[in-house]
Amino acid sequence: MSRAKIVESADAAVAGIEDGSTVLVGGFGLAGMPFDLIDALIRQGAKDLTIVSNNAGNGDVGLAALLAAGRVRKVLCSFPRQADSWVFDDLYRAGKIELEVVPQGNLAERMRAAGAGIGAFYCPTAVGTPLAEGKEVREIDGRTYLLEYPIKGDYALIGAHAADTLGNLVYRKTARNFGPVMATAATTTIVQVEQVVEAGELDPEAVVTPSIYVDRIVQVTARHYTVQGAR
Amino acid sequence: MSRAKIVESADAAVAGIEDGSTVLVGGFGLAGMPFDLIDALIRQGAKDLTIVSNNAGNGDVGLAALLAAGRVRKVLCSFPRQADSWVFDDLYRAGKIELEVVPQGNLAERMRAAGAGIGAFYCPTAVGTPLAEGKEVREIDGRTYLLEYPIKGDYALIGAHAADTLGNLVYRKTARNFGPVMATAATTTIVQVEQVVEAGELDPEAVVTPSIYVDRIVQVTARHYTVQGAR
Amino acid sequence: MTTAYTDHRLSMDELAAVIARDIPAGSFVNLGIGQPTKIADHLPAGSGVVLHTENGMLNMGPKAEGDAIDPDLTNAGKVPVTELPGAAYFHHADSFAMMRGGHLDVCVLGAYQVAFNGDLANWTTGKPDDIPAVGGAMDLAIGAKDVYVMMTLFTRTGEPKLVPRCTYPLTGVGCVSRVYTDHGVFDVGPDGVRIRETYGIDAGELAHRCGITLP
Amino acid sequence: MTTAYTDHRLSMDELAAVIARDIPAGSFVNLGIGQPTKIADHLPAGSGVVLHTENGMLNMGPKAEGDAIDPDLTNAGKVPVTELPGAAYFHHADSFAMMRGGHLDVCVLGAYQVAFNGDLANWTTGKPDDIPAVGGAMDLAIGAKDVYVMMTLFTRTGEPKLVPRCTYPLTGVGCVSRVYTDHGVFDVGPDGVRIRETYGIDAGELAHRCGITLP
Repeated sequence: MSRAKIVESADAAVAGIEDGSTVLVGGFGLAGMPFDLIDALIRQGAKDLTIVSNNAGNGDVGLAALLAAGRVRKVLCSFPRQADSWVFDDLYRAGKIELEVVPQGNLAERMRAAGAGIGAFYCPTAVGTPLAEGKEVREIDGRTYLLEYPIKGDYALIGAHAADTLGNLVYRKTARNFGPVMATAATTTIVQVEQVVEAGELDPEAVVTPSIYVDRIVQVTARHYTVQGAR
Repeated sequence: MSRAKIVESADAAVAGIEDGSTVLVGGFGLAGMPFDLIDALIRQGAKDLTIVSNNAGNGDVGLAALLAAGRVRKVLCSFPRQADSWVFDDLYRAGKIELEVVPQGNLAERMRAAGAGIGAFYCPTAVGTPLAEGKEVREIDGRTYLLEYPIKGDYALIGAHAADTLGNLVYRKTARNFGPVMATAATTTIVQVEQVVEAGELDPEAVVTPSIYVDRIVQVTARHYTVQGAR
Repeated sequence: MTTAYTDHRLSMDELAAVIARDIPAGSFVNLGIGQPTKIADHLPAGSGVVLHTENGMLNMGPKAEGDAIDPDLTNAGKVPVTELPGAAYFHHADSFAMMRGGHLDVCVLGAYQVAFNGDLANWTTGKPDDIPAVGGAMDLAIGAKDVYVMMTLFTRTGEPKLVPRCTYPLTGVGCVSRVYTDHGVFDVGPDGVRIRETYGIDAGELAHRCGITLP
Repeated sequence: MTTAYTDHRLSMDELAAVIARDIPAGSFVNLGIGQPTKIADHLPAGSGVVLHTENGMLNMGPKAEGDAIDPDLTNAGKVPVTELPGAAYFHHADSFAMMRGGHLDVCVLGAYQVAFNGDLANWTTGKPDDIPAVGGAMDLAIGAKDVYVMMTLFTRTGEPKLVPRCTYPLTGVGCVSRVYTDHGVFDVGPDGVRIRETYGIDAGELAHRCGITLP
């Protein structure tokens, strides 16, 4: 028994996500994207969502499908515009979705801060650029920094490679990306994995996300989409 | 070829450490303590050092031996007073060493900030306690925080389990402790390991300290001291 | 008020059993150095409680004995311990991020004093010859969803350690929610102190000796 | 001034070879999306240069082809790549800590404009219909010990992209140290611009067209 619950279906995994929630969605492009959880979230019907993710959807799958379903009020991301981000592009140009662009490293560090109980931090990224507008500036030891605040999620939806029955996670290659950080930054972390193994089968030295950060796990069949997009 | 250099002896590994340097020393008590590097540092002779470490030496070995040799001007640590910290205790009571007590999590996070290019961060630890004296206070979202600054080292001396020839590191169990954080926070990171393997022999998913953080490596014979001390 | 009179005050082992009973199944728990480590021995089998040690591990097992002793595997008190199936290791910054971020459910600490409002003093007596040493105490004090204290209620000279206001230097402000002692269990916090249980002493007398106003 | 006249401006492939030659052996390097990725093909065997990709990997190998394509292994441009012996994976916060902390030796980026003082503009043209998208550009701009830019020197309409002051929105302030272009190589920074090499154009004419004052 542990607190992380292994559920039978992606639909069970996303049950209870409320309208208006902030949802952290893993993936860098399609690598690490929790396709099954997003499809289940579309079926589940929660709307007026704020999505935090590196991109704003690729092609017509995953996050792009959630956007196309009209469930997203606002996107915080580093790189919405890609070769295959037509769903987002159209919504944005039609004024149907809000966008907050956050430098990629700040996106990651602000979520880490949320997970680590840091109230705010001084960051050198974006100093002197349009993205510094409205931010508090401070000079420390001769370098200029901006004050950045945590980004906390009500839910995180992430993809990992394997979980053990306690909820410890390992990832595969660069599909790791935002998953471990988002898992720490959300009140409820929901994970899709390709396999579930017994506690003790993962090398304790190689666990990337300890079980304490994981609430619900669902095993899904591996689905791989063609990687595309300018970036 | 890589930038990390594998050297023949602990003496070669610590060559060039200047008087007055700030040296981050790994280990939690004796677990992860880089004994051979510290012994070599004693032979090397650098003095007037500032040591950043969780403890201030146990028994008569490792950090305690460096203190006993009179090379340390100041210690930043979380927990100097232990059942077996007689070397530090005597020096401190004789007024021969400076002490700055830092809560253990702040010690780790301030070194992480140094390695991560964070200028400062707001931390809830120690609010309302004597260790908050002189620190800037700010309320964020109804919670009170103290402003904490990075701790950067000129050198880090750490112990790891194995390195590959590029300098990637893995650790063993709770001997990992401060090593990975200190490796990021020092200008020059010097590591003692029990084995060196070829590049490609460590699982890329399980590397804890990537080679970019490692400057010098020396392979040493495993030495294990009895674990003791109240804490 | 739930008052469970017993004929005698509890031993620290009995108190550890009481606390173990109160820790919800499946919790992530940090047991402080000293008396709180005893609690681990009283957790029921299958409780699913996962122990965290600040020096970088989840799912820590019991104390290591004999050949199982490994100098690379200790608890925060630097005592050799073991690992349970499903353990995970992480470095110190990650370990304290876990604590500071509020992910632990329960932390049980020893104390010199606890105030009725939940203030905690457990790191230094502030005496001039006391070498200050805080370790992870301040991080733990503010890091768990619930911070419990386990201590004897009175000093050797009979002074209560549950006090209207701490006289020792603080470890954390308003951070303790419950105090387990050999003479009784108390809720503390912004609403003040409330006696939950007493052991070997009458609630009225307990209130009198500690300066607690009964409702 | 080292001026290496050639009969023609360099192709982007030739320029990539020039940059590869200038990267010190054993460096940790991030190659930006687009043209800079070509540099990897020109690094000499045994250079020991280790490539970083912002999406969480050190010791990235060449582009993956055929069966080697793995959707879980891509570069920052989301192009499938391979891993070299001694690779390491890490999550995004660790990857950007590595950049922001100044641990990379060299980063090579594309640009819309670079100013003589090292200001960089490479993330948005600022046109009203341009959807803003910054990715890791601002982190990379301030994250490496040396930030090089690789670009054509002139726009299609003949305007110089090396300018006294950027007119496009900035990515970073004073962050670029060297600019590699098809017509020449320039040092930029607090002391202003200096021509290092020229290709297929006379230094005097180059200075004239870009508004550079020759020493």
